[in-house]
Parts: sequence; structure tokens; C-alpha cells
Amino acid sequence: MSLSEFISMGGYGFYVWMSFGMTALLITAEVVYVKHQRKQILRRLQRMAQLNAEV
Amino acid sequence: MSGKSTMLRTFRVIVMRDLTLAMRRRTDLLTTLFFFIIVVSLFPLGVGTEKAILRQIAPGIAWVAALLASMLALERLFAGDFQDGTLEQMLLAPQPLSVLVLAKVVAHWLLTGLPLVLIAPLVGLQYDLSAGSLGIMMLALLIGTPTLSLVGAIGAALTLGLRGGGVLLSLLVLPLYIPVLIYGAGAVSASVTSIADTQPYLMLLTGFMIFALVLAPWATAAALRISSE
Amino acid sequence: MLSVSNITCSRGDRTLFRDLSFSVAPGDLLHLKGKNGSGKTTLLRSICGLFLQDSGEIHWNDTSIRNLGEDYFREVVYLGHHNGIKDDLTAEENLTIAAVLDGDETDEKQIRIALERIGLRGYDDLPTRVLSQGQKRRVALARLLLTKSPLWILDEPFTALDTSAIDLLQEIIREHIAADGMIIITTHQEVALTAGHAKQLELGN
Amino acid sequence: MSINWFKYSSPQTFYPLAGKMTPWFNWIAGILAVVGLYWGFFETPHILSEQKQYYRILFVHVPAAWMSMWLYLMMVGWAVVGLIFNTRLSFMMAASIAPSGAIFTFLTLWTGAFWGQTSWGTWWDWDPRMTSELILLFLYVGYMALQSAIDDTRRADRASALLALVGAICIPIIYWSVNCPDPNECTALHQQSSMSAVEPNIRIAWLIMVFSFWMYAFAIAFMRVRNVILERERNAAWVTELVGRKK
Repeated sequence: MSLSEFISMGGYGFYVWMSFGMTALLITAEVVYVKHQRKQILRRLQRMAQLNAEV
Repeated sequence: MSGKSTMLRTFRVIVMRDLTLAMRRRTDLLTTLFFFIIVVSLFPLGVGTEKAILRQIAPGIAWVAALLASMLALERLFAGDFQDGTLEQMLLAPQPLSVLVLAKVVAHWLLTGLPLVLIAPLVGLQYDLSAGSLGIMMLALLIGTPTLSLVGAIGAALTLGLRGGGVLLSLLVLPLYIPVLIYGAGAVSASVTSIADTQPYLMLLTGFMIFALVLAPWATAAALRISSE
Repeated sequence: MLSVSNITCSRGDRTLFRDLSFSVAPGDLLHLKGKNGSGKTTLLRSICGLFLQDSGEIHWNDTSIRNLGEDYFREVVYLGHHNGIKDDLTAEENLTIAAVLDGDETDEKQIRIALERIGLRGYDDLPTRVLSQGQKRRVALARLLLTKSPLWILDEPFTALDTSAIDLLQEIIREHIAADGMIIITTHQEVALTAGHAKQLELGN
Repeated sequence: MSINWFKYSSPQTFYPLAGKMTPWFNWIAGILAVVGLYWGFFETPHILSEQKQYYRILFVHVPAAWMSMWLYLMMVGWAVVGLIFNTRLSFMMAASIAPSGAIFTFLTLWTGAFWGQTSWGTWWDWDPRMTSELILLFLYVGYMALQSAIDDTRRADRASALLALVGAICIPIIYWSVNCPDPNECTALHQQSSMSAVEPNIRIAWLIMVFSFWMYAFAIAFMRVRNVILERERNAAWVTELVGRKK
């Protein structure tokens, strides 16, 4: 199964790869977003901790 | 005074209270009704006034308009009582809360659901519906709108006192209205071919109403307790 | 007899109070003190069953109010910040509905007497919308004259009242305590008692 | 040894546990996905040659559809547990499952549209199952909208839990009414699911994919629940101590 066959997927490449592409995109986006959200929360909590420490 | 009769008396008093309250602010009554009429009258202007098309889309239009109209009026169901503290007193009444909720929903239905049924002939006129179909539409609305009010009350209780509550309420409640919409509109479109065909639709709508009558007040009471903590 | 054992309440993620215990016996007036935001209203609302406390138990005559359910509500009257009256209804209608909700048998005459005593003679068939804030509060207080519930929970009842109404309310409170009633009250006023015994509870650290 | 479930029911003890389990779930999900896709794409070419290649969309469409339904049930399960036992952690779990459920539902609709275009020739033809997925998406969005519209987290949790419960009770009715709009001849429900007509090889592939999606759902739910725990327990001593350590 050569690469070009693999990509063309018997003429339905567009549909197959759009489906798989969106799945991969959303899953990675979700993981990245949750990790980013975690960093944000931790940073905000640290800043609040400092503020409370100073007061 | 046995429990049963105080419950009935409270039920009657709450229904009468809401009706007198509505009578004292007559304009609120008409808003729901005119919203329904306007929405129904808009479609022929958009879709075109060709009789055959209108007759074909009439069931769907009438029912979607009924859904939206009854859903719009829901926001006022508990909002007034929530603001002036009477809802708290109802929560603290030594009566089962679901009975009080049922009373309020019945009053709400009498003020918004029933007028939709009575105004249906106007839709029949505009959409050139046959007498049989019109009769079935009124009957279907009569059986369907209580379910809309009952299920909608759950959404109204959940979104009590929230900013942007109206839009949120529609987002929560409209998906739950879908079965009533499908069989309500289905009944009317089936009535075009033969009235006998509409019998299963009406049975299903009655089933939904009974199901909602049993479950919705309990769920609304629970939602009220959560919302007014 | 109301007994509250190590109750903890929190709003959002802030714990208002922790492991609070006290009891109120017939003839007691419990005066809740504490600065604003110390959880007085939340404590009152959890006592009357509106708010679900995080932990701890509230018992009425040694049965938890959760199990009593609606029977407990027959014993309690709660007067919160809101008056609990409909503006479009007349004072008489409001009181009749409140009485029916409480399951009491009251007739026209008793309501009229209550309204007269509370100083609203002649106002009883006007929609409460036209009344002043103080008069609306009086309509809410008139419910105390009509109710048969032994336990009164009053949250800042003296707000928006003029001096004559304050004296009247003090008198009503004294009468209720003398008749072996129970009151839990939050107020910045001092309530002088002739009979029964006043207790204090300080909230907030 | 008896697992003391209540030991892990407090957010504080659950937070590190979730942290330890997440990598495992991620790895298993990744490996299963690779195996599943390899099997689906390379182990079955000869079978697929006379059938259309677009069958491979099923490897993603079916798992996503299953996950969208299962995650809603999981969400309702946690919501009910929270309402009964009044445990904060159950509400946090329910809140962290909802977004993943919504994403899987959207994926089902997206891949379903592409699948529809190849096999039925239209992007959307109100097929009962696809319509039910669309309504499921509305329920998810409704849940999340209510959750974010209420500021007091306690009321938000309990209100959205009740909404999820009401939604779950209505789902069978909605699914049934969408599948059988005309009660006189109600054939739609007996429609043979196209899964069983599929080659065993392909079915193995998407079964592996289903497990991979399951593992992924656990991983992402645990990751998100850790954020929710940090967010809601920010005033707790252990969080400030943890944040201090993380400098």
C-alpha cells in the first residue's frame, strides 16, 4: 500500500482525513487547553499566595 | 381538617391567587398571546402565501410558535415570588411543595397555554386548514401545552434569579420539548389524510402529559429548594 | 424544643462558622449577634430548613428536621429580609393566603383585628403597592399575630420600622415569649424581656 | 485489603491520585490508538478493496458516538451520587466530564456528516441517530451553560446535576420520538444497525479504538478534575501549601 494510495484512500481521502484530522485536532486541542488552564490556575494561585504573604 | 382537604384548599388558593395577580396586570396576559399570533403571521410573509404550501407547513409553524410562546412566559412563573419573598414562604409552608408548584403551573397554563388553544382557529384561517385539522390542532394543543408548562417549570426553577435567565431557560428547556413538538405537529399533519390516524399521536401526547404531571412538580420543587438556598 | 449540635455552614468556599451548638427551649429568646457577613442569615436559614448545612444536626423535639419535613414547617415562622407579600394584593388577601399556606383556620375577623393592632386600620383593602416601606413591613409583622407556630425566626425585624412600630413589635415579642414561645432573632436593637430568659450567641471569630 | 472508597472521596486525597493515574491512562490510550489505527488501515486492505475505503471513518465515528452517550451517563451518575451523598468531589467529576462529552458529540456529528456524504450522498439527512446526537449536544451545552451561569458553585453543581438527571430521564423519550415520528408505522426502530454487517477485522479495529477513547476520556477527565479541584479548593490549606511547593 504505497503512500499515494494511502493518502488517496480509494478516492475518499478527503473525507477520511477530514474526519481523522478533526478528531486528532480536537483531542490535542483539549489536552493542550487543559494543561494551559492548569498553568494559569497555578500561576494565579501563586500570585495570590504572594499577595497574602505580603499583607 | 384532614390533610387531603387542606391540600386541596391550598391548591385552590394558590391558583386563585395567581389568577387574581394576573388579572391585576392584564397586559402581561396578552403578551404571550400576541407573540404567538405575530410569529404565526410572520411565516406566510416569509414563505409565500401559496395555499398548498401554507397548509403543509401549518402544523409545524403553529407548534413551534406555541413552544416559543409558552417558553417565553415561563420566566415570570417564579421570578415575581422569588423577588418579594413569597417563594420562601411557600418553601416553608407545611404543605408538600410539589402541590404548590403544581398549582402555580396550572395557573400559568390557564394564562398562557389555554389562550393558545383558543386562538388556534385564527391559525386555521390564515393557513387555510380544514375544519377537521383545526379541531385536531386545538385538541393536540390542549393536551400538549400542559406538558410544555410542566417541563418548562423545571427550567424556570433552575434558572431562578440568574442574569440572562431567559436565553438560558430556552437552551435548557427546548430540547426537552422535542417529543411534544414531534407528535403535536405529527397529529395535525396526520389529520389531513384521515382523522382516525391521529389517535395514536393524541394517545402519546396524553401519555407525555401524565408522565410530566407525575415527575415535573417533584423535580421543580427540588430545583426551587436548590435555587433559593 | 430546638437543639442544634455542631453545625458547620459554608457559602461558596468560605466557611462561615464551624461546630456551633446551642438549644432553644420554650420561653427562650436567642439573640444572634455578629458583624455583617458572619453567617447570621445563613444560620437562620439552615435552622428553618431552607439551607442545607455542610455537617451537624438540627433537632426539633429530638427528631431531625430533615425527617420531620413539612411537619417541622408547621412549627416555624420565618421572617427574612423580604416581606413575603405580593404588591398587587391587598393586605387582607396577603394575610389570608399566608394563613392558608400555614394551614391555619383564620377568618376575616381575626385578620382585621391583627391589621388593626398592627396599626393598619383602613389600609386593609388597598393593594400593598401603595403602602410605605414601613407599612409593608407591618403587614409582614401582622403574620406573627395570626400564626400559631411556636418557633419564630426573625431576621432583622426592626429594619424600616418607625418608633411606634418598634415598641409594638417589642410588645408582641414579649407576649410570645411569655406564652412559652421561642424566638431566634438577629437585630441591632436591644429587646427587653419581662418573662422568659434571653440568651446571646456571638457569631464570627 | 479492602479499598476504603471514602479515603479517596475528599478532593485533597483524590488530587494526587488523579495526578499519578493520568500518565498511565494517556499512555494506554496512545498505544491502543496506534494499534487500532494500524490494524484498521494496514491489516484490512484486501478486505476493503472491493468495499469503499471510507469505511475507515467508522474507526473514529463509532467510538466517538459511544463515548458521547457513555460520558453523559457517567456525568449523570456522578451528579446523582453528588445529590444523594452531598459530596463535592462527585460534582467536580461531573463538571469535568461534560466538556469531553460535548467534544465527542461534536466529533460524532462531524465524522457522521462526512460518513453521510460518502455513503448516502448528503452531509445531513435527519437520520434519527444523528438527530439524537444533535439533541445530546444541546443537552451538554445546556448543562455547561447552566453550570457557568450560576456564580455560587454549590448551587451551580446541584442545579446542573438536577438538569442532567431530568435530561437523562427524557433522553429515551426523545430518542424514541425522533426514531419513530409516525406511530402508525414505526419501522425506524427496527433499522438494522450497519455495524453488524461489517467485516470482523474492521470491527476489531474500532473496538480497540473504543477502548483507546475510553482511556483517553479517563485521562482528560482526571486532568480537568485536578484543575477544578485547584480552582474550588483555592482557600484550602493544602492548596496554598502545594502552590508554595510548586514555586
